[in-house]
Amino acid sequence: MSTFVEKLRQYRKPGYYDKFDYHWTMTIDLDRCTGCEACMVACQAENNLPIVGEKRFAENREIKWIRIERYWEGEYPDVKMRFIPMLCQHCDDAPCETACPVFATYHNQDGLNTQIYNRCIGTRTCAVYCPYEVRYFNWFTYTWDEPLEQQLNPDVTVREKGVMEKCTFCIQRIRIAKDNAKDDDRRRVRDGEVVPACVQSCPTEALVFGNSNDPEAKVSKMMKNPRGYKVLEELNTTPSIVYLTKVHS
Amino acid sequence: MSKISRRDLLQYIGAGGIGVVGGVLYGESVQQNVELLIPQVVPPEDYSPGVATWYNTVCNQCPAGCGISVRIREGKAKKIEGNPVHPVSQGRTCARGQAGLNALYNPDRIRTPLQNVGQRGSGNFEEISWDEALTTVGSRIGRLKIDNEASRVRLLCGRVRGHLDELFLQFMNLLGSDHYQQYDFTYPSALMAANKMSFGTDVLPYYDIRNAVFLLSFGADYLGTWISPVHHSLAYGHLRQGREGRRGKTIQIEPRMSLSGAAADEWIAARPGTEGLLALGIAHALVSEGHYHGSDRDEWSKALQAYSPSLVSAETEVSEDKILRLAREFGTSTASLAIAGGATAAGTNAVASIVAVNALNYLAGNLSQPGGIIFNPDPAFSATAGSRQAGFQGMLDLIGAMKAGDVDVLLVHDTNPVFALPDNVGFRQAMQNVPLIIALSSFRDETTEMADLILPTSTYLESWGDDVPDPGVGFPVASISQPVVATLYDTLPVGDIVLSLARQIGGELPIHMRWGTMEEFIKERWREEYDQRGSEGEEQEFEAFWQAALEAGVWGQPGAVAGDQPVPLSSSMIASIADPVSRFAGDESDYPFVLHPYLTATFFDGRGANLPWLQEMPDPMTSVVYGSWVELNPVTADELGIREGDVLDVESPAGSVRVPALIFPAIRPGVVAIPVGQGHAAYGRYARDRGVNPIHIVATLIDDQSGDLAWAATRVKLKLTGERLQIIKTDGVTRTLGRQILGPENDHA
Amino acid sequence: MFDHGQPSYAEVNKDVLSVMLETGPKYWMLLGTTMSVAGICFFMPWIYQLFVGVGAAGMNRNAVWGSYLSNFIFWIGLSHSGTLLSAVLHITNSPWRKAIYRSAEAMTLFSLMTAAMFVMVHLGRVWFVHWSFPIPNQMGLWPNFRSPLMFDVMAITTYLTASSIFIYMGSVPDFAAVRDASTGLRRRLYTIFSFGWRGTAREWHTLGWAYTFFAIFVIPLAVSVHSIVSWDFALSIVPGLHHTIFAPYFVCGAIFSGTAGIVTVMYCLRKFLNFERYIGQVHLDSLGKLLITLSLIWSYINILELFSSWYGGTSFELEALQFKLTGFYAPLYWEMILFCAFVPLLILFKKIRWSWNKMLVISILINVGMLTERFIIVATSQPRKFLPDAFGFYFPSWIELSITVGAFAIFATLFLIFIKWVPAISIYEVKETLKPLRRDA
Amino acid sequence: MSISVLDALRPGKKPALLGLVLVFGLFVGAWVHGKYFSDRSPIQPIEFSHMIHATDNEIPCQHCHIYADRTPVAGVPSVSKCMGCHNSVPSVREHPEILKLVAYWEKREPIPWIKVHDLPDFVHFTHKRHIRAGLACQECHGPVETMNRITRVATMRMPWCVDCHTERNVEHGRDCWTCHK
Amino acid sequence: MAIMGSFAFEEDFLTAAKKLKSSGFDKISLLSPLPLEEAQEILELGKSPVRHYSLAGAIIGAISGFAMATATALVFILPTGGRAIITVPPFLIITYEMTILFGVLFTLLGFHFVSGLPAWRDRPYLSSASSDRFVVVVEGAAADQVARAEAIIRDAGADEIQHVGEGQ
Repeated sequence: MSTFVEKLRQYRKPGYYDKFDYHWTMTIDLDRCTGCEACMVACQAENNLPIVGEKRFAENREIKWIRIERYWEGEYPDVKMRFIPMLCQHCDDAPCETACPVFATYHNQDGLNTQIYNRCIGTRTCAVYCPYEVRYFNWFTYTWDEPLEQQLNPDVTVREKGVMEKCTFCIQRIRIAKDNAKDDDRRRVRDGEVVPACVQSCPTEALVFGNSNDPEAKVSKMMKNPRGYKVLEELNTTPSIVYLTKVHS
Repeated sequence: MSKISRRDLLQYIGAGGIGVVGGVLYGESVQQNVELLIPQVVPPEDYSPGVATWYNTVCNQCPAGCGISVRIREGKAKKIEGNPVHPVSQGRTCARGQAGLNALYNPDRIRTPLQNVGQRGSGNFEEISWDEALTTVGSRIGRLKIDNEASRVRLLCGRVRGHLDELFLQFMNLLGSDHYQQYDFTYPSALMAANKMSFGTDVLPYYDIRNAVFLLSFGADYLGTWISPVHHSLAYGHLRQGREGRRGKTIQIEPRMSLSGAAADEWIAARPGTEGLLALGIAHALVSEGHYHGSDRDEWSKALQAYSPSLVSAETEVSEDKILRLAREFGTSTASLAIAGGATAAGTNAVASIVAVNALNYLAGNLSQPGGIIFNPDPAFSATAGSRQAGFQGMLDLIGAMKAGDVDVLLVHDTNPVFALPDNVGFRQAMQNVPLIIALSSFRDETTEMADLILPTSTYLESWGDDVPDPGVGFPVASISQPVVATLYDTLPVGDIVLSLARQIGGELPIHMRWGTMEEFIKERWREEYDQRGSEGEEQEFEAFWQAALEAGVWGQPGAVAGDQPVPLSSSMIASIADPVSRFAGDESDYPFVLHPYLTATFFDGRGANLPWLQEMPDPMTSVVYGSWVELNPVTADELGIREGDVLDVESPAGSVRVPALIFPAIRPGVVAIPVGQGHAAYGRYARDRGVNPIHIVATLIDDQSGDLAWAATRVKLKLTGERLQIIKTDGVTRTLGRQILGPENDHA
Repeated sequence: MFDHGQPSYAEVNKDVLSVMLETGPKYWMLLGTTMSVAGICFFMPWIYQLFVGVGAAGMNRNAVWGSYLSNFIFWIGLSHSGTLLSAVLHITNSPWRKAIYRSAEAMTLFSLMTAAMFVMVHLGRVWFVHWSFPIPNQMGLWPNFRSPLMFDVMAITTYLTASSIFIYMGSVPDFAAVRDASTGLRRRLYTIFSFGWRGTAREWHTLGWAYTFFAIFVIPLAVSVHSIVSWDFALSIVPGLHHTIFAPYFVCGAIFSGTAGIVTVMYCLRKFLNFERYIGQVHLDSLGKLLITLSLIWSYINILELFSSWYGGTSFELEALQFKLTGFYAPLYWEMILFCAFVPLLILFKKIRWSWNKMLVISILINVGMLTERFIIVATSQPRKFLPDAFGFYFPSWIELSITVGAFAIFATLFLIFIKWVPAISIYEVKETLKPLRRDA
Repeated sequence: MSISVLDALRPGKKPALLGLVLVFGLFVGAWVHGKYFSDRSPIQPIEFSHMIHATDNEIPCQHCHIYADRTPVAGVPSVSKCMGCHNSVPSVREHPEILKLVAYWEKREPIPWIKVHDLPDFVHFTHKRHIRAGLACQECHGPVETMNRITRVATMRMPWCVDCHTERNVEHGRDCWTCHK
Repeated sequence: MAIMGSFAFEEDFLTAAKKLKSSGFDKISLLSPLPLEEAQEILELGKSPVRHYSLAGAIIGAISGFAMATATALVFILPTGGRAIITVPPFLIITYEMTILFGVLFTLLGFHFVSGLPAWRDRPYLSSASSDRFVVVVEGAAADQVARAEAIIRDAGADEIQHVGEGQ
């Protein structure tokens, strides 16, 4: 009986998890970010993002799991350009997840906001609900001009038309790291073993990724930075990405 | 249900039969396609299916020479990342480096040797065999050699470093032609010349942005395109947030905000062409305000007398206060660094401007200091590649020779002068006078299209080679480039082609160039280097070294020598100070705007335009994809009644291009900017017939001292054509509208 | 009640059944036209879209929802008056309901079906639509009942079931009348359709009770359906959609457009099926008054919505508000206000209220306005959400426009088929409104 | 005069029965197809018998499927591997199936085996983890050592995987991203 | 044996019905083209048991609705959006819809049970009953009572009387 009550309590608990197994988190230091977009191409290469073509771009149908948003401040001559990389925030209270009628997106034990492409039926509700607009829809089945398809990453599936997709924090790399950890008889992945493609490429090291459950992880230390904030925090989506503001001098 | 008639029974059986057949057909239709399981005939040694392996090699997407690691699965390249042990890239890559895969797997690669069968430049090519191609070339060159006319053979290539350069040189020498030239639009000729004047060194110094505290950049887009962007970005990250409690500051001086301008704390749009003057103004203030304490203070103040901040302020339209403030900060910061590049190094005053900037560095006392300019030791090998840079003057000479009929055979490799030279120098027309043009190329760019014979080269990911990054990183480094995948098509690495040609030509060439392949050649050279450096030279040991070097992709002596180069005397520096104000082609009244062409972080000088990932990468500053645009200040646009998307005729004294307008808040009024990179007439499906090439309308003014093309010294006028064109960009509204996006302090509407 | 004198019982049968039993070439031509329009404008583009992907429509990264969803709400809304009105009037025992409710309910059913079609058209991978139904499946994975879309699935399924049952049960005695007036296969079919209905007192009694219960169930159901549709939007946090007023707003708008739709359908029935005798001034008058009331409520809620956006004062809401009122789609917004808030006020004039032609025009204008309203909801809010950099723009493609037009043809086709299969006016209930025949009369 | 639904239904009896027979036939057809014509045991280019190799000659699985315990893919033996043994087995050298093998080898062509166990592209599966977790090959592939022609025993569909993960209490075994990619 | 009498006037029909009822005939069917409250009163039908079906359906629907939402959520635990696995408010909406769905379905079932429809077996009927005739059917009358019933019907003013063989 007590286990029943315990279980019921668990099922009634908001968010369900007591604690994430890993809490994958990213920090993005805007003071380092130069807007060079190396991360965008890295992501495109790693995650088989399609080459959509000029026509689709003109129609605003591009797919970029990570993009750089640009904001101007002031007017000439005191004009400033601010870059902010925008990718799936892997919100713990994600508005998109509840929207899906078929559980194609849900929150897993690693604190990741998942998207199971093969389950998606394409209602696109998640994209509407997402305040960060980081969910991208496959309006068409995209193809690669032969032989460009040879560079497709076999660890990531190629999505067909009618499917929503988004940043996965490079789940395939997390998977490989966990696999290696198991091979070494370690239960846990070490800090720095998982590096998503964008973080890996970032030439200014503005992006840091890791398990924020581990207080020793670099990302946990970065999160303590007083410059840290979360985008659109007032929406209470509790994102997993912490931005560090640009310093004014 | 008493009796069923025979007729009924047949009907039931029929229905059942149809059902069964239908069921079987249904089963057949939902059956998965037959997938085959193809085993290897003989498995390679280190082959593991489903497991990735990494091979280190060198990136060739720009001349920075970053080390890269390529992820290989089942023999196919999947991902390019930085080589973590390589001192230039330190595990990082830029967008262009990543897009190298697009070059390897580009659908528009040349797959077999081709022979032109139509009119030259018409693009009618026919496939031929390697034998045929090499025989044709070999016999032609061989005949010239026998006739002692080998000097009528010319070799023009892009920026080639490492032992490939030596191979080319040897080939041409043995042939008896001293016409081996390199042409690279982005080669910093002015910087080299200025440094030679200021510091007396032929080797580019290492700019230690990483440890700088105050970085003053005169037009150098060090984060996007200048010299070694990935390395500078790493340094920039450290400058900003790498040191506890000490955030470096950067100032960018340029008429149109570049990526580095956006990153800077302050962006100053001085009058175009006066950046060098501004540097002198700052130098004047440095000395006169007493921030310089050297023994030669008086000499400096004398030399800088004419550049008082008030005078400079009037000329540059930068306020005197600002000049004084910059001087103070520059003079008092613990580690100040001034660099120059971009448009500053592309006026008629380029060398003078850079000399002025060098003077700033000298006055701040940062030469051979951490966070300043560190003089590189001699590179590991092949230090002379830069000296073969033709420069603009060299290209004019080549054109002259071609026009005069002095060139019989022109070998072109990895350079695209038809695209990267102004239209009115007539490179393309001059090519018509050359009887035989041979392109050693992977892609059919504009220059390759003009060839009679195309010998397809393998890409850098399929070839052997080595490289010495230029500039170095303060200590001698060499990287090995190795093929990471098997050659995709019937192509050969360029070194192998040269060796084959040598064999084909015969004579003493094959005797001296006895290596079968580039790999053999490189390995032998490395062995020689290894032996020279006083190692035991045992076979076994070199093999181990070679394997280790291959695995690491790089070999060097970290921290061996840094800054032990002599600091040049100030007298030579003082003597080289000249009035650095650029002239402009075109009269201000006829051509009211200064044209500011700029290299883009996406296409560099246009060589990236055939890579779909780069075409689809929004321009970092404007978010535009697929196409060109001309940037205008909002106020200017307002005055002229120009809206975004209005197609303008941008007319210079040298020509005109038709391009849509883009309103850009961070450009000086009176300046219009057009990105370089698009506007290809050939170069594959992704690049072809897209946008315009501003280099084509650049007037052929040259820098007074280096003779290089002053590509930022052209004036233009704008004409509304009445047409409109949608500029494809990913941005919506580029103001935060007071929303909490950029962080608590940064959000003001 | 009867503008042209009271008909006899037998005449009622004859009048109503003749529509079903006698079919002229005009009907076939009309049916042929609507069917081909449906085929060419709706199904062909849709099939094209199925092969190409939803990209055939004009939606994009910033506006992933487009006209398909606005059409969906429109048709759901149109469905609202039929069954709901019929049920409410049944419970409140309003006699004027009886002549019009059958077609009104048919309208409900068919617009609901059309709406369901739009869900299919909207979906990216419609071939997996069964994953959103709670049916046992080999993956052991069920739909997510926490999702507002699942509320929709449940609500619309229930609504479709309940209103089909409602209309069917109400028609059973009339099926018996059809049966008795025909022979051969039709007679046999209608014997089955009418369950062998004889019209005994017990049958009438049971039907009466059951019908009342259906009505009781249907009223809250209809209200819930459109509330739930509004929650698809309101449960998001998108500025311009995240309003608590949305549920009543949608319900009211739905009844509003549905009532206008009934006027249109009444007009057609009267005009083309010669039901002048049964559908008279009293119906028009009552519907007209209802329209005014609904229009006023609708206007009030609209003002309230603007007010709460403005009063909230966040940059998000203000921006959304500003774009709605003055942005690219502002002309559409003001067109909607004109058609839905001001035009219905004309009905206050008896002259207009009593004119069939004028009411037809007004009812169509109202529905044009309501279609616009749905479009504005979709097109103005979600391309302009939180991050200005991701602001975008949405304009429907010709495929969407064609499908929008085709949907009306589908609706018309279904209606045309309906009038040949089901008595368009409830025979027995019309008889109830007649004075009983007396021997001494 | 009278009325009856049954009467009205009567003429439809035969079409209904015919329809029923048709539907029944469909099921029978689908079953027959699944049993006898499916891709579960396709005819291979060479009649390779696991029975002879694994049972009669007692060759362990991983002698040929060498990658199974270290990579995601089990791997089919290379042609050279087959030849390596068969060169030294003179007794069957003249067997027609072996001659086929030799023919492939001499042409330096791979043998186009037909996949029996094929997972769709969106599934992430690794042999390594399963073997290192101590699973016997037979648990998924069935008694391969007794088969002359290989037959797929398990469905290899999602519920089959999930059931096993549930039964064995695999850590996060029911997280979708464990198997989907 | 069954006797059918058809009336043109409602009042005559009701008179006949009343008389037949008071004369002890219990298997009377009163066929009318429209619902007649008086006829239902004569047969003392009172409140219909259909309402029990509706109530039962609603309750079953409510329970099964909530149970379905809960149980399916527990079959495969997939947390979404920081909500609990068993989330009451959304599940109540499902409950609400299922209540109505089952209520309607059960009411339909109730209608069929209570009214005895669909009527498989042959039943005496006049096709004019769906148009403008009111028909009284007396069934199961003993042979000696037939004449009396016929007399009552005729006296009330029936314009047509038929004898129908039962089970025909």
